Amino acid sequence: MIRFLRSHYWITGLFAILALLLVITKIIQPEYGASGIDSLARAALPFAFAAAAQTVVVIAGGIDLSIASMMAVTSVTAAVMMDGASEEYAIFVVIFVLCLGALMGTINGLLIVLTRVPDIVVTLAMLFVWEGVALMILKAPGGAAAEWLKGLLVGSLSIPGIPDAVTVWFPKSLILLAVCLMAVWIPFRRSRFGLSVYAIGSNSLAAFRTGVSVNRVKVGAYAMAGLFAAMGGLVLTMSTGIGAPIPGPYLLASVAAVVLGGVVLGGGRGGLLGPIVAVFILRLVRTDLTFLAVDPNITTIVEGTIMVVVVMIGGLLAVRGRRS
Amino acid sequence: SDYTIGVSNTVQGNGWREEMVCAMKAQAKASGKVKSLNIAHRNTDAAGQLEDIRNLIEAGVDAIVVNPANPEGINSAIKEATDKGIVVVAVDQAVTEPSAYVLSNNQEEYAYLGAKWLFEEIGGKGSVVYMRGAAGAAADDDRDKGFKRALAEYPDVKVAHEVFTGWQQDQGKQQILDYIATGIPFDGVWTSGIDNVIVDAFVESDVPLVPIVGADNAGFVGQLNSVDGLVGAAVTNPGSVGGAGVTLAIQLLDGDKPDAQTVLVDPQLWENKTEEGKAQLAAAADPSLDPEWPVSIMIPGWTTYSKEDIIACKGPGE
Amino acid sequence: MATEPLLEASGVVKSFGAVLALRNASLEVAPGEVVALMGANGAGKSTLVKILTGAIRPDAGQIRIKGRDHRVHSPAQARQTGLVPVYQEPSLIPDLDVAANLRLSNTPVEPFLKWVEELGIAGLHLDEPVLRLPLATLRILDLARALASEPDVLLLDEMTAALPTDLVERVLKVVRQQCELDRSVIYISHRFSEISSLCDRATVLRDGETVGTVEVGPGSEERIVEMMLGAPVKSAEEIVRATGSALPVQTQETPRLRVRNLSSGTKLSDVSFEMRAGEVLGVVALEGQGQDELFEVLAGFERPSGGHIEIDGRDVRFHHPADAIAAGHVYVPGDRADALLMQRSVRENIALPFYARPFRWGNINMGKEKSRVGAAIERLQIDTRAQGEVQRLSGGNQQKVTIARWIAAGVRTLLCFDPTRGIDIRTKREIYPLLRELADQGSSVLLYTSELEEVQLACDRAVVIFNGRVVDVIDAHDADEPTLMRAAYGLTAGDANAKAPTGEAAEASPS
Amino acid sequence: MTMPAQDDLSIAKRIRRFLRDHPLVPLVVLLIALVVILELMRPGIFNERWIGNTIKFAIPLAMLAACQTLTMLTGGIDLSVGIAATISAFVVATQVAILGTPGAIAVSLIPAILIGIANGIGVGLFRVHPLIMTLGTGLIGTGCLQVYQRTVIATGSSVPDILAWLGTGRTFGAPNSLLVFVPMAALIIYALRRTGFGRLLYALGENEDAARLAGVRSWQVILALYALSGLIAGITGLIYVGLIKAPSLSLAVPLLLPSVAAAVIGGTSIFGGRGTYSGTIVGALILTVLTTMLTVLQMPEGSRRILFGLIILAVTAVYVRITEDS
Ligand SMILES: Nc1ncnc2c1ncn2[C@@H]1O[C@H](COP(=O)(O)OP(=O)(O)OP(=O)(O)O)[C@@H](O)[C@H]1O
Ligand SMILES: Nc1ncnc2c1ncn2[C@@H]1O[C@H](COP(=O)(O)OP(=O)(O)OP(=O)(O)O)[C@@H](O)[C@H]1O
Ligand SMILES: [Mg+2]
Ligand SMILES: [Mg+2]
Repeated sequence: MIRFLRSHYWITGLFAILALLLVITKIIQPEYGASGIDSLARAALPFAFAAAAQTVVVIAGGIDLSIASMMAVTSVTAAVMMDGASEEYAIFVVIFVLCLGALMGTINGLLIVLTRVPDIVVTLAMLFVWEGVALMILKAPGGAAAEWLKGLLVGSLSIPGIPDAVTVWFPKSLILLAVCLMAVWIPFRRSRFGLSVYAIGSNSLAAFRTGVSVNRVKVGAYAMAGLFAAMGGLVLTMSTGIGAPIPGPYLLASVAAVVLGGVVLGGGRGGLLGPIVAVFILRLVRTDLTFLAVDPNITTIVEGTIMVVVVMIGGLLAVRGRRS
Repeated sequence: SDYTIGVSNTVQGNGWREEMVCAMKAQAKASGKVKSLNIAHRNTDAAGQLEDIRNLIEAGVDAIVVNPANPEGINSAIKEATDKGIVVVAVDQAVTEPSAYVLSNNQEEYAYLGAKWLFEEIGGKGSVVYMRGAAGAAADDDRDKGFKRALAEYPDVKVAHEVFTGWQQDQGKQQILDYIATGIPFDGVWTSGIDNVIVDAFVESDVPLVPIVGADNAGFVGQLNSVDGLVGAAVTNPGSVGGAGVTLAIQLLDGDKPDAQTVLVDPQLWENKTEEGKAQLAAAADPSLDPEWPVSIMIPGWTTYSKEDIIACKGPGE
Repeated sequence: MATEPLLEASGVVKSFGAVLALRNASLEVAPGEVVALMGANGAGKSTLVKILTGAIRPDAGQIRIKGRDHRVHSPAQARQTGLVPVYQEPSLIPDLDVAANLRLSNTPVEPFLKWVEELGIAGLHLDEPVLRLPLATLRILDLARALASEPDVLLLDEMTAALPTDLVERVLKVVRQQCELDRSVIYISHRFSEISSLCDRATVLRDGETVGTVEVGPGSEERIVEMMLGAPVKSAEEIVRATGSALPVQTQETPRLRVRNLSSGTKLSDVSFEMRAGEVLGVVALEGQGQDELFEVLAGFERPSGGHIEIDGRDVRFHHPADAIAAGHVYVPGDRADALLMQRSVRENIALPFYARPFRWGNINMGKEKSRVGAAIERLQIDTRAQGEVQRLSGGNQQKVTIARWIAAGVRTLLCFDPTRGIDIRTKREIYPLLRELADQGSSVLLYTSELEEVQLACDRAVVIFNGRVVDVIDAHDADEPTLMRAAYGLTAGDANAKAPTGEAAEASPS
Repeated sequence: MTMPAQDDLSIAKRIRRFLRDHPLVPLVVLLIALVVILELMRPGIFNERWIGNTIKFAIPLAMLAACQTLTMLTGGIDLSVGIAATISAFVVATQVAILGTPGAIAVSLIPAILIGIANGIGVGLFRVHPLIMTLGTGLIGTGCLQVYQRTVIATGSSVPDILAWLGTGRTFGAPNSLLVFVPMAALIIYALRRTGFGRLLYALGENEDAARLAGVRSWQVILALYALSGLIAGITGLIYVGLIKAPSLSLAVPLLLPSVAAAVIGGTSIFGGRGTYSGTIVGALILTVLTTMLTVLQMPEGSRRILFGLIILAVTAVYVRITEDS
């Protein structure tokens, strides 16, 4: 246990901050309860998927600036396809859109591998390309989402045998998030592919010499990021009921969450849990500031300060850790 | 009575939106009925606005005034709010959720009015430069409908060039300068509110001015009054609609229901050709305002604050 | 030839941009044979190994394995055909633990652990992140991993360069076992002692071309050297002054450097010694006995956890290498990649310390810089034909750049950590006299070397460190290899039944 | 190592080597090609007025891209320059009525430099990743600007004449902003080539450990670097507000991504250690011409953006091919 805490001190610290924030929230707003958790989880959803997408590529030693644009493409595609279609048809839409996301990610990855242009430049260019594609699909916000899909995010599951008083604390959106992430992440971590992603991020030359197909793994990592981005896009359509072609603020948020979550920019180190907890922390900070009716401009300052200070403390701890 | 009113806005750092927020604060203070104003003001999308509205619901506000990111995307949160008895007023842009009250600027009419004036001005034929807002934005789409409606009425008018400024001054200026440099003649410019830099571009390039349609931003109104040879029209698009939204919310909380769920604030057009228009422009001009702020800082019948109030930009308790 | 060669390469050509690394390389290995691949720094040995194992693709050439033509596209494919390399640089993934690294390369764990044990690393945890392991352990793990896949041909590229003597012995033993199983080994090393005790034949590369193959035996050494260098070289004795003419001992003078009870973390405890002006002081230690920490503390990289450093009788404290440099202590690390800007020119690399301090950030006097740098290049005889980027220089010349920098900047105390690691014999024989010359001009040199024979060639005295303490100080006269070796194992001359067994020394290295 | 004899080389190889050793040449060729394409698309556009406008708009971009080039040389990046420039622009426009032009200009540069110093402290002393640090200070700067804006609504704003003259005026047909830009660019190019500071930037970007070993205290260099970056951003804001003449709260923010793109197109490595400012200047010109090309091209906005992205990618891909070894 102690060994776990020491090697996972960053995650432990994040959970502690989250717990502290929840306590603070309860103090500021004594009525804060299950419905607050529900709103928190729903707000966190798109950010969490964006962060997951970014996490994969950052672990692989890259960075993807086109995540928010890919989310826009998948969101509008889903909304356009579901507009006027039957409820059952939406299942195919979901599958199609997930494939589309993986395809876009694959294209990003292939371009990086084939052009040998640095990741950050390729994905910067693709940010414009995917944004353009979203605009071609839908000129202005519109489309629709199937009712059952929208319903997936609302309320909580009632599980027989467990009293509602308990399940209400685990809203559907939180469960959806956990299920989607784990369905991809757990097999990923167990697979040789997952190992290879960490390997190329850690030292691509050594990975190559160990027999890892560096290029294929890299493309795979970007494809996975595309898949997560598609989930994020779907969630956007599910929560708003429409698709909007303008990318939301998910790019910088995903980078911030990844770094706050203890994933090292440069690759090889980190996991998914940290960034997800970081997303919840950032959302909860905003909630608290709204509760406190703080001047909205101060809110921006506070968010920036938190980001900088947490990472600074992390840096200090890391320096200390290396000394001792 | 002491109300708590929540505000949700999704564009930060734009003069129009800043004026809207200041109008909300000034009106809340002037009304004397608002205890505190809880403002969520940032750059985000509809999903982010859903989050803000839900946070406001959790914060226990009595009413929410929103400038919606788009007409449909935030319906679910609005419904949640109204189900809890919270009054929701959408300003600037309509929403399709029926339980919300709407007090919006009529964007389609805004574009139609200005475009029609422009096409008349160039004699019903010729070509115009069509400088739109941000691609993919709901307001831009509404305005496009109005512009296209006017265009359909003047079959001899052609769009020489259509471009998105993204509602950014620098982009608009570079785009018009580039187009002027091509040397292709055109007869007029319709802008979606990025207007004063367009006039500057003509003046700096030393090319003859053509008729220009803009919004009632302080900078452009000043130019309509002062720039030699500039023929143009300002279409009102008051940011102070935010203040009106607060008034409507307070009325609703007080139990006064308006006749209709939706009130459209119809735009006016002030041209610097007619005496009447000149007088309106002269009266409206206000060089002390930020050039990006609309000069119509008050809406008679809806707002009760003074100019000092809105400029002070202080809400209740500040 | 009686048996069909297991591996046969001929006419291999490879260029990196303007650099023609291999122009016509060939190599032949029969089953059960150990073939040495010899050549000066930059001759193309590593490049050939990489081509044979699919890590890079040749521009031209033929590779036959067991008599069949082969195109090796990737290291994974090479492994399948039985060719398994241990490259010159560690190839384990730093951020993964050992177990994950094994899984990644599909290496069976049981045999791997058996080999690790056999090679003398005890107490390895499979869940240890590779990042935390010392270099020597990494090399051994690389080898154990290669052995565990039971290769037909094992390619070892300077496997022993960074290993302490005890581990080298184990490696040699294991390699010999391989041949007994009719497996072949291609062995690269700059150490003739290893070649003569291990190899059957030596294939010599010069400037990317195979110039011949020599049966290893008595007297073959001189022939190999001649082939490697293309011209006869002076022998060690000719260039190094006789050790007998050591500096007159000046005990009364204040020492240049006095270290008292120095300790750092768990690795270095209570080290004391003195170094005089004009002296080359050797440091002898097995792997991981605290010598790394000693140099890091003296160079200002780490703060000591206790003890004193005195320079010319004055107590000093270093918070940053800049402090040490200001006090005249300059450091030449063992890994030249740590000290060089590989993509910058020779000139910029040498001039780097000139501009370190803020008041020197301004205009560069190009003429003055050129003459200072030029003088240092001249003095060290750096081959600057490819001076555009340091990475295009051969390893030996790169090493000279790391020293030239401090000669240009002016040096009082030079801390050299294994400066001849992986360096060919000619360059080595240029570096010893250079260090001597510096000392003769009044500088002091602290020299750690992993090759014990160097101590007598270059040093006046040697301090021996064992388990974080100084266990002996030996005069160069008496510092023959057996003496040093005994001392390095913690067995002082007069104390034959000392307590420290060899196992403990090996154990001390990981952790 | 062996150098093949000169006459072994085919013409193609020689051209390749020449291009590799003179990476500016392919960039300039590319720029000229873009201009030619533009002229073919819209005959007559290549005139004195257009050239003047292009230079005017390329200058602020190239100046912000200078911040990216300098920080990228050390392996960093500065995402706060967009807001730092905007703050300077906004402050100068709102303070000119109170402090007079010289005073307002002096005061307006302070926040930009402060942001730079904050970045330098975070990156240099606390070892925060530059991406996060500058993102954070950018957010903080945005908030502060909004708060400040509330306090000066009543003051109104105006662009000082000297800045308008610099930003929009011309002398003998040449944009006046060249008066600021040319000396600044010359200074940066000189600093990178012929000063100790420049050498240290390359050194830190390539191998920080090696620099440390040579006695460089990297935090000093980083702090000075980011402060300098802030200062350049501030000056850019002043020029830009003179050019646009509308001090909005997001004036220079749209220049941020293009400034990164300009540096990268100009051959600066995002990983540090490689790049020149002259390349960045050509990169900024290429981007500006590209923007014009897409403005002039009549096509739906969606395809316009797709084309923009693809051209950036193609340009860098070609450039990487040409300049890389082997
Ligand atoms: N990290 C690296 N360092 C050096 N060279 C590399 C590296 N990664 C890839 N390469 C080079 O790129 C080439 C292709 O690499 P890789 O094996 O990953 O591609 P691939 O398409 O999966 O190949 P294949 O399927 O044929 O095995 C290799 O031949 C190698 O020379
Ligand atoms: N990736 C590369 N890019 C450019 N040049 C290279 C590259 N790899 C090797 N070289 C050059 O090719 C030549 C042969 O290098 P190689 O590493 O094979 O030498 P070596 O014989 O192993 O030397 P050493 O004994 O120092 O290890 C050298 O001149 C080296 O500088
Ligand atoms: Mg492969
Ligand atoms: Mg080698």
